[in-house]
Amino acid sequence: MKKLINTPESVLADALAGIDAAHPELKVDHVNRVIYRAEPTRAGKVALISGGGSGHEPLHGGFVGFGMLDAACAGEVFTSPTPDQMQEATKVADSGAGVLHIVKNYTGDVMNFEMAAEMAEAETGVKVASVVVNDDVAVQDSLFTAGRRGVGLTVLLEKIVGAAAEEGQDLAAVTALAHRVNDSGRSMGMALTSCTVPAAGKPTFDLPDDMMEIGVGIHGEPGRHREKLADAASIAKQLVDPILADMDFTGSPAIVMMNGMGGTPQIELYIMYNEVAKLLKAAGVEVVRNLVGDYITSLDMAGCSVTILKADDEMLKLWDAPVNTAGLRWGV
Amino acid sequence: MKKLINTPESVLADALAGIDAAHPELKVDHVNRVIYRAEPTRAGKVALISGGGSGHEPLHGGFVGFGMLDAACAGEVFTSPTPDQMQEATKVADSGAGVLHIVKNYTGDVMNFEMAAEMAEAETGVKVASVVVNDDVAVQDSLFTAGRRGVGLTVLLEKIVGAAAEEGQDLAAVTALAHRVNDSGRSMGMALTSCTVPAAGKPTFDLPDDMMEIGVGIHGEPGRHREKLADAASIAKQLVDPILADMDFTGSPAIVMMNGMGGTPQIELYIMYNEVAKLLKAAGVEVVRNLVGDYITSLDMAGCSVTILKADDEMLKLWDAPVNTAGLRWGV
Amino acid sequence: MSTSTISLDQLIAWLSRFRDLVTEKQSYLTELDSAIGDADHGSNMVRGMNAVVEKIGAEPATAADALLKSVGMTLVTSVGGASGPLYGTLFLRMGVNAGPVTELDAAALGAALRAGLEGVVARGKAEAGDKTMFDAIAPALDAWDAAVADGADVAAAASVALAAADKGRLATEPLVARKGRASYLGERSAGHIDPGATSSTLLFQALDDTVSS
Amino acid sequence: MSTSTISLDQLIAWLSRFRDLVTEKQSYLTELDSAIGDADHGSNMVRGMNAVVEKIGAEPATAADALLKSVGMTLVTSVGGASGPLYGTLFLRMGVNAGPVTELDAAALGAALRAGLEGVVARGKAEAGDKTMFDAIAPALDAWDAAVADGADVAAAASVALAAADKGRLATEPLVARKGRASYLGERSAGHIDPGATSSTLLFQALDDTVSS
Ligand SMILES: Nc1ncnc2c1ncn2[C@@H]1O[C@H](COP(=O)(O)OP(=O)(O)O)[C@@H](O)[C@H]1O
Ligand SMILES: Nc1ncnc2c1ncn2[C@@H]1O[C@H](COP(=O)(O)OP(=O)(O)O)[C@@H](O)[C@H]1O
Ligand SMILES: [Mg+2]
Ligand SMILES: [Mg+2]
Ligand SMILES: [Mg+2]
Ligand SMILES: [Mg+2]
Repeated sequence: MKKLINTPESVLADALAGIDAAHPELKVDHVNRVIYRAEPTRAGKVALISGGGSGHEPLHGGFVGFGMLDAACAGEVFTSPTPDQMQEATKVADSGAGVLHIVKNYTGDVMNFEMAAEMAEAETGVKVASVVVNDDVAVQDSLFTAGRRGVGLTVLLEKIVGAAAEEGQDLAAVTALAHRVNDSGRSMGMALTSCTVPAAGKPTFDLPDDMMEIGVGIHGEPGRHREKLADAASIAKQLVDPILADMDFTGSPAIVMMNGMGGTPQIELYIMYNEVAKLLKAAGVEVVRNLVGDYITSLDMAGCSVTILKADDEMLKLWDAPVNTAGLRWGV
Repeated sequence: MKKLINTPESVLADALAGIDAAHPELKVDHVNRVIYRAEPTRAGKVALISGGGSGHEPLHGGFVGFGMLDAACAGEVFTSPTPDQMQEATKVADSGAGVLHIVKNYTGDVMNFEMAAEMAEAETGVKVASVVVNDDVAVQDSLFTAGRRGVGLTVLLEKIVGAAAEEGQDLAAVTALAHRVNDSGRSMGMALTSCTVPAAGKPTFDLPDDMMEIGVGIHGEPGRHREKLADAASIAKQLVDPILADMDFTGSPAIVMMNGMGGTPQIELYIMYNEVAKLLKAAGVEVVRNLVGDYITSLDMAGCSVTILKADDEMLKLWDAPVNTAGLRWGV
Repeated sequence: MSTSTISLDQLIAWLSRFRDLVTEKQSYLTELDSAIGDADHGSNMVRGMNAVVEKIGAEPATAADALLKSVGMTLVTSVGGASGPLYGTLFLRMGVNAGPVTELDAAALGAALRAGLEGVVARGKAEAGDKTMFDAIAPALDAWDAAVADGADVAAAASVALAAADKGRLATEPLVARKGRASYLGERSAGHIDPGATSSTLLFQALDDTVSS
Repeated sequence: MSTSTISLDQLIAWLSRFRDLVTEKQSYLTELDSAIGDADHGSNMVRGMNAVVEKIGAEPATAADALLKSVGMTLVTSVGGASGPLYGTLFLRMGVNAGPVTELDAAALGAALRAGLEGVVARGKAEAGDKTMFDAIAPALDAWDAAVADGADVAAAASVALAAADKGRLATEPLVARKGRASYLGERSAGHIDPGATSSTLLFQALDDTVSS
């Protein structure tokens, strides 16, 4: 295992110390592993809290700041944070206007956030709403399973809903918008290599030199299937087709994210974006905004994912609103 | 070789097509491989042009935009662009106030930019000044060799000098500032893995699982020496010590960049930043601004570099000035 | 030197033995989780049980309910992921069910464990055959109850429960997962033993080791 | 069927043969550049010489100066890196020196090549022993001039020049580089043959192949 770390055990604490040192505009609660804005939540503003396992940076800590999250809880690598962390985050971020928990759909994340909401409402009376993001078309949506994973759409949702909260929308409106965004976006990912979880010390899966995994999530889980390495154009098709098969993206402007998994250089992401843009154009999808870069990663995995959001006018307006975080910044 | 590409030959053309598709605020001359601002250079504004081999993204194309570059020439992967590209860039960006060429100190880059300047001045009468960035302390500076490489400081220089040009400073002032920035900064890098040049199809060097290269540049060149893998704290020391030995960074505020080489996830960069910040604090260096992320990369190489700039008041003010590029954005 | 009931000290010994077993099998648990999950079940269980052993060492409990609830809370607040709330709820509910006693007989311990399992189901909605820890715990408790009905003491019940848990765990191998992270793999989840069912089997192994020695 | 002078067609055949040789040796050149550089010398030379062959195929030249200058400009505008300006300047200066002729004898070709080398030095400031293409070209031209002084024709001069270039190229192996990218390696650059000296040797190989066949 080749990593710039001190020990597998200290990865999270050291990274949080680095975030603390690098960002005077953020505060870090090192005991509870909560990253929050140095400036307290404005009275009347709904607070947005997210969190999840670490290893997906800049998600979520890199999206704490004006126009996005108010606080983020960092779990161990690929392990959902615990309810007490979320409760601390809720406590520090709530201004009285209530809190929205943004949860990616994983059994662990959902259960821990559920417990946190139960505890917060029982103990402190904070109004907690939540949205569970489940946008990954690689996984079949079904009532009898854990359902679809939450992946790239989380980034777009945090941006758009963050802007709504910043604008002063109340908890009900912010929550409704969050569900609308979740219903309007889909993602699909692939991997060229496995990632290596520091504590495991070796790659999660073995992938021969001429093979790739299609339909991976963001935790180094094996994908839906494995096949021969192909060129960027074919890979783009394998990502875009299932998304378009799942939902109709024509007739409204779309926001597209071409996301890197952590080990993929930007030059490759632009090559992929080019292929994705061509496919969407051919399919009649009108892309009006885009992001190309590492936004929701899987440690050092080489690979990428595509997220498409069918945006209505409000979402588009909120997308363009100012945002000032370590990971996403414009208009300020 | 595992890469998200179509063919090794089409890497550059496809990536430029992706940049073109993703960034309406930029224009791309696909024949000459020049990325430039969609909005023409304001009359009276000195134009900043840089360029170099591809594979270092976001450098340079990602730094074209308000407050930084006016145009960037993209060479083949790790191969300096040619004089005719630079001439085209010069032609498209010059508003009459002259052009500054920002050149990283590599034999190829220097010779090609020299030829471009000779040609541009002879043929079009454009005033061309240039700065050759040579900040890499891994290489001994000497009159009898090619001298030190230009690496991370290029990013900081493009930001600061870009702000000066945006402010309306004339060619002489902008050039003098560029030299001052170059004289005030130093960098040092390391690699955990080699990169793979697409056309070569295999890693440039073999690095056993328990070894790292210290003192690498940004082209997959082997470093100054190779040694056993170590923890983040020791690696930070190996990067910071030679920088501080080369120049005194106390007594002025410093800007620090913790840069990823392309294959290193952000969580590791923050761990490294934490170690670097501790060392600088102990050495009495007052860090007032920082960047943590992938800014000048070496394809898919895993590794990092540290750049430190001793900033005077003007540099700091220009650093804080608005910038609006794909790779660096604030204050707008 | 087997035991017919279980004392507070033995409950503590059980937890400490469970910590040792997950530590010993940490890489195996992570390997199982690498195949159909995210390669952290070993470190999750070790982190949690280390916290538990530290906690109960620092704050000696005087009754089963307090002890077990503190174990549950410690797991909830130190593990995260799916196993944190699930194992946490298991122990929390066990504590509530056990009450402020200092000794449990086979029936009482069985009832507490059953309440724990119900908590797991309430949290995670798992059913038999979903390829989760349920598939080890449920048959273990069925075997436990049957043995107790036949007059077994704690030691005897623990022994049959362990055998049933292990059988249940092995039976997860061919299953296609319907719950947890492994369900994302669809058909590809078949052919691998479930990590959570394996750590749950270690829980019964630890109990058996504790009460039969 | 060797040649005493070199015609325009043979100059073109030389360049085309050089293209074939760098193509054949592309991976070897890149391998040498991987050891002490950035793994692109093979693709740089192939890209450049492909452009050259295409260019001279499309625009048949009528005199040596026009041909060689066009080759030089094509290399300058298609290669980039260090080798682009260096090989480009070599041919540009050769063209200027050769003048508007359609045939060159051994002395004239030697003088043109010498002018080309001076261009390389003017651009790159290399000296003997810096571990660059200079270390193959300079001894080759010294051998050429000596042979011509002894009355050699183009074929004979090309043959001794090739031998000297190859000797010079091999002699770069122990050197510590002082110019170009390899100089960053310091002592670690020793023990590897210089890629540019190797492609330059192929230039003389191509000439020898052309004029001796
Ligand atoms: N809904 C559920 N009900 C019961 N057990 C579950 C459920 N989801 C997951 N599990 C158990 O949790 C185990 C995985 O735990 P762990 O790896 O620690 O958490 P995570 O999946 O969050 O990484 C699985 O092997 C399975 O036995
Ligand atoms: N200053 C110089 N003078 C002469 N030749 C040089 C000089 N610098 C580099 N070279 C030659 O260029 C070769 C490398 O060419 P190439 O790999 O194509 O360019 P780059 O180094 O820019 O990647 C070296 O092997 C060396 O022979
Ligand atoms: Mg996990
Ligand atoms: Mg090169
Ligand atoms: Mg797991
Ligand atoms: Mg090279």
